[in-house]
Amino acid sequence: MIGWYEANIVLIEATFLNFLLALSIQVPLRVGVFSFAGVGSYGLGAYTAAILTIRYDVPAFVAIGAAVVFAAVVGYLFSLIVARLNGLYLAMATIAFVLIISVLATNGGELTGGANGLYGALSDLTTGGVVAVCVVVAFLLALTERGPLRRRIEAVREDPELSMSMGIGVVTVRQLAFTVSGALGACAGAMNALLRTTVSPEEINFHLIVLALTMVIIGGSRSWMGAFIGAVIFTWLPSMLATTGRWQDVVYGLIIILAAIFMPTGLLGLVQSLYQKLRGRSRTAAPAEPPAEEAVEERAMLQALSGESKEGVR
Amino acid sequence: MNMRKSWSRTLLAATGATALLAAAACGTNEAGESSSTGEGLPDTIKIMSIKEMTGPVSFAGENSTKGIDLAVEQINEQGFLGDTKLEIDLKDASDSTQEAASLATQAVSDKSYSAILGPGLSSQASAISPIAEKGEIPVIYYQAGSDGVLVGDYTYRVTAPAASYYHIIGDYLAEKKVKTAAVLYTSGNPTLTELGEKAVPGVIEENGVTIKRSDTVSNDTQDFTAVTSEIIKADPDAVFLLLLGPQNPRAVSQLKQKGYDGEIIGMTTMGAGNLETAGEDAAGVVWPSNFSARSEVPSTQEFVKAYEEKYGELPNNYAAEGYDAVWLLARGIKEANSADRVAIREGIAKVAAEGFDGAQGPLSFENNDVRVEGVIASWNGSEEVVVTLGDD
Amino acid sequence: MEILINAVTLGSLYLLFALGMSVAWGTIGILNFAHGSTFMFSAMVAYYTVQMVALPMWAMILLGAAVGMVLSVLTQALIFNFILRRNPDLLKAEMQIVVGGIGAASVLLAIAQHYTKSVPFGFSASTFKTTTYQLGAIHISNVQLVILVAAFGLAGLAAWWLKSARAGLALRAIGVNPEVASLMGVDRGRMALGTMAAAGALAGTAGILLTYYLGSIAAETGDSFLISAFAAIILGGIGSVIGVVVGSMILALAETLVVTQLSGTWASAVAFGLIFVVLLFLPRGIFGRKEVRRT
Amino acid sequence: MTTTETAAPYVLEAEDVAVHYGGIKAVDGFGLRLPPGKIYGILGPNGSGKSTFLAAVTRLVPLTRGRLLLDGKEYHSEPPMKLARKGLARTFQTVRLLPELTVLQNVQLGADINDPRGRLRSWLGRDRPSEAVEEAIERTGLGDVRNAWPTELSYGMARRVEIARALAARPRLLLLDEPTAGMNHSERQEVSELMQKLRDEGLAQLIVEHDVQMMVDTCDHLVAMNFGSLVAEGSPQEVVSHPAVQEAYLGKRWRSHA
Repeated sequence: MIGWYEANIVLIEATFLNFLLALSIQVPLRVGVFSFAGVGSYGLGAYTAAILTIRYDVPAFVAIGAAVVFAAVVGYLFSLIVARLNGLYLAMATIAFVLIISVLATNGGELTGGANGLYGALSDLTTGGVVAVCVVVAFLLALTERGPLRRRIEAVREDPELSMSMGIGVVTVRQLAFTVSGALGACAGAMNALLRTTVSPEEINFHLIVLALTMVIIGGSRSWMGAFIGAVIFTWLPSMLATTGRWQDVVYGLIIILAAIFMPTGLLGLVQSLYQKLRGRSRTAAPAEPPAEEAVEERAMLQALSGESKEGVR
Repeated sequence: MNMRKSWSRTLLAATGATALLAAAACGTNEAGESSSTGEGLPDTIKIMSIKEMTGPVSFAGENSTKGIDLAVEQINEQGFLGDTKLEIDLKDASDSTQEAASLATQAVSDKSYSAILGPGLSSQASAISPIAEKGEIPVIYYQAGSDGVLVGDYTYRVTAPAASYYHIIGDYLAEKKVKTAAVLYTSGNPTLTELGEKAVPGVIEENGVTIKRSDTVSNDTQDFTAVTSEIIKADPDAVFLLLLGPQNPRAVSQLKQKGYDGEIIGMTTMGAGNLETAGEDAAGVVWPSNFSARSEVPSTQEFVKAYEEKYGELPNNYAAEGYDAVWLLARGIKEANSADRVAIREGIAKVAAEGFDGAQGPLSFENNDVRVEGVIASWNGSEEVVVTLGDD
Repeated sequence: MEILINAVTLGSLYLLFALGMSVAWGTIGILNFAHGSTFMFSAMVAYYTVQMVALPMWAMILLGAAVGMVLSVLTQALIFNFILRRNPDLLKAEMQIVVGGIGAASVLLAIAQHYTKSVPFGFSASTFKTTTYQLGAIHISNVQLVILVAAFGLAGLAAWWLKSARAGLALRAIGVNPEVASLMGVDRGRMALGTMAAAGALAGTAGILLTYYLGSIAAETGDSFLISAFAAIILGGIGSVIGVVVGSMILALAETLVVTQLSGTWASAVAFGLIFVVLLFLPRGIFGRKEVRRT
Repeated sequence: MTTTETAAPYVLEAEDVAVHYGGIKAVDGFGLRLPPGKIYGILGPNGSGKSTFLAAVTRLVPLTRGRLLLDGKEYHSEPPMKLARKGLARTFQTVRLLPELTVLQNVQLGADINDPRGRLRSWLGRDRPSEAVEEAIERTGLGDVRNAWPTELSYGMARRVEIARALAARPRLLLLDEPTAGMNHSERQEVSELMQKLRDEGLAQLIVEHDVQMMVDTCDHLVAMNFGSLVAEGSPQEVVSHPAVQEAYLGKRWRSHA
């Protein structure tokens, strides 16, 4: 067991880091904000932590803390800028944000190490520290998945207009989502940079966005558990598939396709609906449609009008 | 080819010395040493080879592995390590940094591995290095030109940085009477940036050539129309293209189509068949290379012959580097006479201090990083040739 | 002047690539992430064919279009259709479709990487040969002309078809309001399959033409174009053919100016910065239609 | 429902309200005054501007011109989410239930605004349905389906959940946008009765509705609207017999046949 743990320590750590990265996409998604800015924050966090560690030799928690705070502030400011955007337009703007950060890192000169990136960021961060952070994050997020907070989050995602009439500050919630997403992404990036001791601009690319999105969608987009499931799958799948040799990437793609088709609510959703089926409850009843009685209604209205008018005349 | 003919003579000075050195070194070739038996060696020594067998750089991993297999076959058949056999455990890390780091960790914790043959991607290598350093396992990389790759005593690299031998282009510039030059490089890649910003301009200016323009493109630049137009406007005698493999044929074709007829000089990314799609457009393109199968150096020819016999094709630089990596390791093991990792590292250090003749010619080491003589390779429109004495 | 021609050429490359994607996205609402792989795969199949038989350019284009069409129809029939059947609400299924497309893209990419080893391939074996004409100080190659004509021709064709043809009208109806369209008697499934076939043919055509123009492409080339195309469509506004034309041109002009006047390193930053700024002032792109409000 | 007495004679006052979209004048100089404990109805054909007016009253669309007052206090420059706390609740024209919450949770959403425990404690503490929630569920007859999912409900039932959600906020003013659309006759009857009962308890209500008969039966006062402006106002009988109202409805009917 200990041998296995030691041999796979990188994947174990990566699972938790990917979990945080996935959450940085999932948190905005839960309130209906289609933002990949968390991936950009991953880069911000990685560079901030690496620079602080290399130049000032600060302890890991200071480096990570500073990275998280910095990226959270950037996330908040970013939310103010993109306040008017929605849907895939917002997604595009956030992709632009990510790629711009990557270009800035490449052109950052001595500060960011240019295309080489930074290396030698040796710190005292341990696997235990990473797990502890993830547990705290998961606990805090679990609180938002119950009771009034869950209802509010559901409302903001499904129906912003309704939320406003329910007294929920939709704009504030969205800004908060960007801020939290920035903090989570930076946390993942900072810890990754310190564990791997390096960071390079190549890491912050479109593929990282795709990975984060895939983890969330395949795992489940409504709960931290979904993000965790996604992180476990996509961290370990490549190693598992290595046995399939040459065709591993094809198998990988096929698994993603099958998951997209057969698990519309993610693996977590699938498990939950199986559980509900076992309990004898199904949610597949026909949706409530307005009955097509426009004509009937209108006739009734006419009758009422003409009836009343006759009375009125009389 | 015209250029080759006129060029082989002036290169005599440079390559002649190489040939002599190689001939002298031949006496201490591997065959001569095979009699001694490693008493401290087990029956098999297991080595993990972390390569990019799938994904966007699989061509490098694949060829490197061919070179590795050839070297291992030779070592085991010759009895270079006595009765001890080398066993390569090939692992595919594709282009994933995380996979590469994880495999290295597995190698560290699994005591049956004595060493690692590392991947060629800088990002993967710089993730492996700290793990190897901490876990005290020797790693020999190929390619991986970034600064952060070689960080301690345990990491070695068998691909010389292009900057270390790029100066051999100097004579070519003089002969072609190149007075002005333009540089175009890919700024998203650490190796190419280093070359484009420092090494290549240095070489160019040392030879009294003025740089008229220096342009950059990014990793995913597909179209070179705009930048080549600007370069042609500056009308330089030579254009230095320091680009990623697939970008090379496009940039070359587009330069030619715009009517450029000066010299085009590249780097090793021009090799390995990358210019094939440019066909005739690329005829006459030259680049300083750490390896060419057409090189006359005896140790290189020996390798090329063995390689052709085994695979029925000419080796490229990746194969040569893979081959040299295994031989460096095997010599280190022999020197150490032990399968212990720390002992192997010390053995490799000793071998590196002395240098040896490999597929890339005479190899010496500078801070764990290999140095080669280098050759000027050229594309003649249908295949890669070398500008050397023997080609005349 | 030359900068302008170069920018328009680059814009045409983006336009050729983005056109099919834009048509599918703007009408049946499917954002196909496998578009780049379809593009690359068509070119790869044509490459292996041309290695055996030296074909002329028109035959290569037909071949590429056919391969693209088949791939695209398969993607629609085997992936998107199943996703939509299980989740009829297009907005809810949007993510699933994106992820399904990512999966399809990685399958195609992996197959191509396996066969080509990511070494660039080109059509030097084709009977078509590039020649360059010189008009004053300007060099224009015959491929460049073909690209320009094809890009604007196909864009015009797509715009005309969407505007006037019966099927086009039905498609636009779907784009505006799927429910109303189905009430109008539009067979959504068949229209979607037809649109994806057309989009795939466009991707295949683009794959062939771009390979001719660039000289060679590699397995990963499709992905690089995907982001640019996505950006161009968003910039112009989803669902508008004129939008994607203008978006492609603006993007190309910005990149060209940066590359020639500043530095290639900053090209993508400036291009994406531009998109960012445009979106801030025009949150639905330049020609984007107003969101259909629910009442 | 209990209502605290206030000095202001009207719960809602809208003065000269105009909402223009570019050149389109959706609402143009419309106003009304709703006293406490009354049901007012707005009558008008499709596109007459009544839904836009409702959206303006709930601050979901910006005013081009005019004043809005709640309990005598101006609120037309406040953001929409402040209105719930001021006692304004509404239902929407279409069913807008949250599909991933049960009926009970949907209704609870309405009451969350009034949780007396304060934010932090209500977020972290136990999540028991409050009295207001139970009362709303009971009054709308949703007791049997409280744990059902919205997708399992009939259309009429879903509309009741909407009303329950609005009531759970214990509002001072309730805006109902076509509350009985899609309901059968007996369901309409029930809703009408519920509204009248709520009125008798002092809740002011403003209804927009197609069903003229139901409006006549339920409302104390009708306002007819067309082309964004007032057409007629008065008792239900007066308004429906008004020639302009007749013309608006019959005219539309006639046109749709042409």
